[in-house]
Amino acid sequence: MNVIVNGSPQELCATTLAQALDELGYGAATVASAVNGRFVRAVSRDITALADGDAIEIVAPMQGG
Amino acid sequence: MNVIVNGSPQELCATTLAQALDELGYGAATVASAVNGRFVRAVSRDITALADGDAIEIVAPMQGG
Amino acid sequence: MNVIVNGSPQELCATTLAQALDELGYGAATVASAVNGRFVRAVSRDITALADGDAIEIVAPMQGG
Amino acid sequence: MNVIVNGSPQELCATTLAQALDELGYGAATVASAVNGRFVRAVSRDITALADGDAIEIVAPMQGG
Amino acid sequence: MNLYGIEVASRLLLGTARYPSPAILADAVRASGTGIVTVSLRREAGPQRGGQAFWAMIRDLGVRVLPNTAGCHSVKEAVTTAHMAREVFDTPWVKLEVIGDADTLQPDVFGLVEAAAILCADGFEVFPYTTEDLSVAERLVEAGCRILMPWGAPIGTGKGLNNVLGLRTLRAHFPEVPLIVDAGIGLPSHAAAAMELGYDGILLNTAVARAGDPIAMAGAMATAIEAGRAAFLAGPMEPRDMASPSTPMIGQAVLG
Amino acid sequence: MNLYGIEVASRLLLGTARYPSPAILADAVRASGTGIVTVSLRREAGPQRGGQAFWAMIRDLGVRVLPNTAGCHSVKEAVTTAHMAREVFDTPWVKLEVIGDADTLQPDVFGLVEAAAILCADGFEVFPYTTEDLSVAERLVEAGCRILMPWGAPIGTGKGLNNVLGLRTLRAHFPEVPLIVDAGIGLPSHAAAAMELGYDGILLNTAVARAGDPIAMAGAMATAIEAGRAAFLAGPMEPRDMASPSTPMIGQAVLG
Amino acid sequence: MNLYGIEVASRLLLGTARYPSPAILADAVRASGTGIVTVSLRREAGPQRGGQAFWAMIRDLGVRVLPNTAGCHSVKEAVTTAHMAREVFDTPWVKLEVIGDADTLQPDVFGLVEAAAILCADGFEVFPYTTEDLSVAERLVEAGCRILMPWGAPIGTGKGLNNVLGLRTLRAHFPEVPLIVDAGIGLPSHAAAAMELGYDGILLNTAVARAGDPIAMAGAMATAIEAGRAAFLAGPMEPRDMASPSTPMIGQAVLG
Amino acid sequence: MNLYGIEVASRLLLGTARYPSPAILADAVRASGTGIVTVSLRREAGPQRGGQAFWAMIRDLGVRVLPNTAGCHSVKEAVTTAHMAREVFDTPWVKLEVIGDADTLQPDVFGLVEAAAILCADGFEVFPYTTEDLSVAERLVEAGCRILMPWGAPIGTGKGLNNVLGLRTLRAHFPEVPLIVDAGIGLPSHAAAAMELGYDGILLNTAVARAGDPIAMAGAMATAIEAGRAAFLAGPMEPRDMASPSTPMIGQAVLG
Repeated sequence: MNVIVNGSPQELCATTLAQALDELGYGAATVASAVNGRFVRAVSRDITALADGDAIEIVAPMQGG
Repeated sequence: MNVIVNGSPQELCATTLAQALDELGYGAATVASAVNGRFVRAVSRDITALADGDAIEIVAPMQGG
Repeated sequence: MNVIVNGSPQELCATTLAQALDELGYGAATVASAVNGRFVRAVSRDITALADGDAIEIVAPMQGG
Repeated sequence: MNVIVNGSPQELCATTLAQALDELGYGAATVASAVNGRFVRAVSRDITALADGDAIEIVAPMQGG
Repeated sequence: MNLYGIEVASRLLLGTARYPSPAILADAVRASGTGIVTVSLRREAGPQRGGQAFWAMIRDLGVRVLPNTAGCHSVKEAVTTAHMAREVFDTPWVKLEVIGDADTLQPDVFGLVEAAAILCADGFEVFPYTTEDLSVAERLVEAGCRILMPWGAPIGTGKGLNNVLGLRTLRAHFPEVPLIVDAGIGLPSHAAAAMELGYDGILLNTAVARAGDPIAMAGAMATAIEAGRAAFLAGPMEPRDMASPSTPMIGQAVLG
Repeated sequence: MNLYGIEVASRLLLGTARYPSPAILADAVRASGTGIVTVSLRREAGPQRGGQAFWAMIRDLGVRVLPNTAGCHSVKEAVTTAHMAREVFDTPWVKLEVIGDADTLQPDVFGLVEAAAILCADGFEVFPYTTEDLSVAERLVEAGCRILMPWGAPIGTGKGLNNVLGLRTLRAHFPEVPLIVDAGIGLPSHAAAAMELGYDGILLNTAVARAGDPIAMAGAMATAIEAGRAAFLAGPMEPRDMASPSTPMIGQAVLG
Repeated sequence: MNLYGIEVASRLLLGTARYPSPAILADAVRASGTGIVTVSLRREAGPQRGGQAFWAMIRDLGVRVLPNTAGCHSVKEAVTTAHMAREVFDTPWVKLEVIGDADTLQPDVFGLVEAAAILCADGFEVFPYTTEDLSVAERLVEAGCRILMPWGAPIGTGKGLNNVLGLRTLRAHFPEVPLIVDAGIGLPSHAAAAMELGYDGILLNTAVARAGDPIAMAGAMATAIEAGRAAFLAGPMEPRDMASPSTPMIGQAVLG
Repeated sequence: MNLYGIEVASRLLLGTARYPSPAILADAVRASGTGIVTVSLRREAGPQRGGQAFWAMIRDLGVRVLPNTAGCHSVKEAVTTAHMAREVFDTPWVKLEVIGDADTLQPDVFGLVEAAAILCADGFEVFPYTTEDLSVAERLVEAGCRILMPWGAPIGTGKGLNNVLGLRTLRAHFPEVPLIVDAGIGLPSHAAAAMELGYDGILLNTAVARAGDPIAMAGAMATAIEAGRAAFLAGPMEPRDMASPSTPMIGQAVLG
């Protein structure tokens, strides 16, 4: 499946958001994620199916003012 | 009929706003008027019936900053 | 002898500044003194003769900014 | 005679300040002059003898704030 | 400057309240050279019918009037007052005030934007009394306002330009919208300073009306506004931290 | 205002340095309406004799000249320069500058008072370029100065009035002495503000000469000075902390 | 001070961005004595997983985190970011920024109020980054905000308190709501001045992170905030226009 | 800092006048952590011998005293007072005040320099109360002063730093001379601001003595002075006109 991860096109085997995060190596990381601009709670990642062309955002803690 | 004119109770014979303005001596004056907080155009004063207890506001040009 | 002490006329028996200070009760006090606008060191009080009409200033530590 | 005119060494035939100004072309100009840091009034230029090494300043109106 | 299609010669807009007498008001208006005065609507009262006499005097002055909605704290009051003013003064212009706080007389920026949208949609030409806030200004322009009138300082304080940085930013952000400082001006130097920032005009009242000599002060304000405008167009020098001699240093005689 | 017995119509004194061209200087002087320009003395140099042409131009303008002692750091230099200026410009007037620090061009107040005393005793009419310091001002007046010219800000900075409290105090302390702010003015609003404090006049140079359009700025400065003076005479309102409605609150309709 | 039921010892909230290194950030946080640091969410990138390391470091510091919505220009972005932050940082706190203008980074006050209402209704404890505008502040409080964070000056400028009158008015209007100056502080004297106005706390970042020695500056800011708070509680003298001798005049010797 | 060879831990010098009671004065001195207090000489009066009790109390505090010549308007008075103070307080230190104007209590800079020269020649270690004037400061240093104490604002006004530009210039001009702001400080933020300019210390009195709680204010001032000093050493950020995000913009998620 071709998706956009943090703005870059990427080809993934995953069919759910949870699988995608695993496949991208965020399995254990402290991140939040959104699909097509909608926040997806961590508990819902398993049941969030991905479709071709979906835009996934994965964010992590960062410096802020 | 008992109405409130500019905040003061008053007894009038008038049954329309136009008559009321005449009766109060504003026939020829440059004023605007409202009944119960709603602006009534000059052209509609004739057809604006008054009811007991109506609040009439009559305003005129005044100093302003 | 009639002298002016801190602006007030006073009659003293003293003939030297040292005696005057004693007579006024400043014997042991921490004060500095001037006669007719001139500072007199403590060591010179004994040899400072007073004349009728002399103006003596006696100052002590006080609050200051 | 060798003099300094406005900071530059110069050789002049003049023996008075008046002659010097003439020789330098300031005969009719609106200028004031000083010799060795001392102002010389215009009326005294004739009687102001120059000596070798004298420093002459010649100033004219200029922009100012 | 051009205000809703009307070319206006004077950049001063003058309030008509708080003068010692109607005669002094009239003379102050004339001395100011203004083409626009602000007026309000209040209950006509008493047998003297003061409003009629006031209105007759204003008409004699031959100036445009800009009716305000002073004292309105709600959108409904402001909109109704604007309608009454349009009828009485026969003008689409309205100086829109929706007051948010009785102590500072600062605009309620939410009510202001809402009322501006209603009135613009209804054909009014709105002069909004606002703050220097950019995000409010943008909404007012979106609502249809073609003029913005930020405060200099709270009404009647005479404190001048309380937030120069904010006013400068507003000017930079809206290079094409006529900007008029409304309220807070106390001295001609304040008015000139606003014009030097590139503002298009000044609306003031108390500083003239409450001066010892309102007529002379009206003239002084007009003059200062012209000076500030001319300076803006002339391109002022940049201020610098270090001193710099005006008289040239070169050619200085050695007299030491 | 009256300066050493001469009644002067314009309250602006204009410097003649740093203009883009002599023609622009001449036009700026005319546009300013000034009656007094400052000039200096420098070494006459080159075959072009620039000083003679400058002087001819100034004379054609029909204004009084106020020669300065700019650049002098010692009493001797300043006094000698004053004497040369008196001869060249045929005037007892001298703008006395004794500079104490090359970075700020601030007066050396000790040298200033000393030179002022010498020159006043010698019949000069001294315009001392000074600070807002009261104790210096008193010595200058004792020395014979009948005018004081405190700086607004360091020369050429265009920062305006750097110490308003000090300038106000000086004015209060010398109600009868003509006080002219000399140096630091960058904008018409600065000049107006000084006049609003009750100052009698303004001497400026760089703000006009270095403006994008010096001629227009000269006019703007003159206008602002008039506005500030008129405001001072008219009696400005007192600034207040709390807002105060200009439009009357009484008689407001209830439309809520 | 009490922030949403949490008693906080230090009145300084510190940002975590723009430090020379993570080690210096950590030392600055310790030196500041703060109990609350602001953080953001950004795309996790690269094999280094910088966000994870940053987060581990912050957790080690033992301070609360206040996640921000920096960079969000729309209500939707801000609300979504707040939700993500709540999950990641496991806190209902959010510093709500809805930016209205890229040049000044001033809040879009309309978007801010709208987002605040949505988030408060959803259980968030909102720290709104706002202006000194009273009418906006009132809407924020109505929306459920129990803290207000007006700017001192635009973010990152270090200009201090740009509108003291406005900040003072806000304090007077909301005597009970914790008010924290957020943005614009450049120096300890700025922070102290805000506290002297009666503000409850200060949120700053750039002034510490971009100081020559961020760790020392963090301490200086903390100290100044304590000093300002203590002064507010101690009741400062009233400033006066006239001088007044501190040393008593009575009893002065006559030595002249 | 080092004052005439004495290393001083606290950068605060505290006046002893105008406190509600001697006990509060004593506690304020302790709370301030100061090592130096100013005192004066006045006529000893009454049977109570107030001066002796005051002096006993000061000695118990274990601090150095800096006697002043407050109230002296002539060189002779000041010099005589200094001599009396040297005898009574057994110290070569003297805070030299020669007052030029009763309204502003500004120094008479001429009398000041003259008295300083006399006293320095006679072995005194002079702390001159002066203005920010460079040319005066140079004469004081030439006269033998190894410390300069410019005013912040007129004594007792609490207005803070009235002429920041002048104070900054003085600091730049005398990088090696200890500079202490003396007079005018009203708030901790004022004291911090002076220290941020690189000043070495602060002398104040009224702001503490006339605070609602002088003891707490003494502590607040001491703290603020430390904060300002630390900030100066840490190297503050440069203020900027444009806003600049603290939170990084790179990596922002697209959620719009």
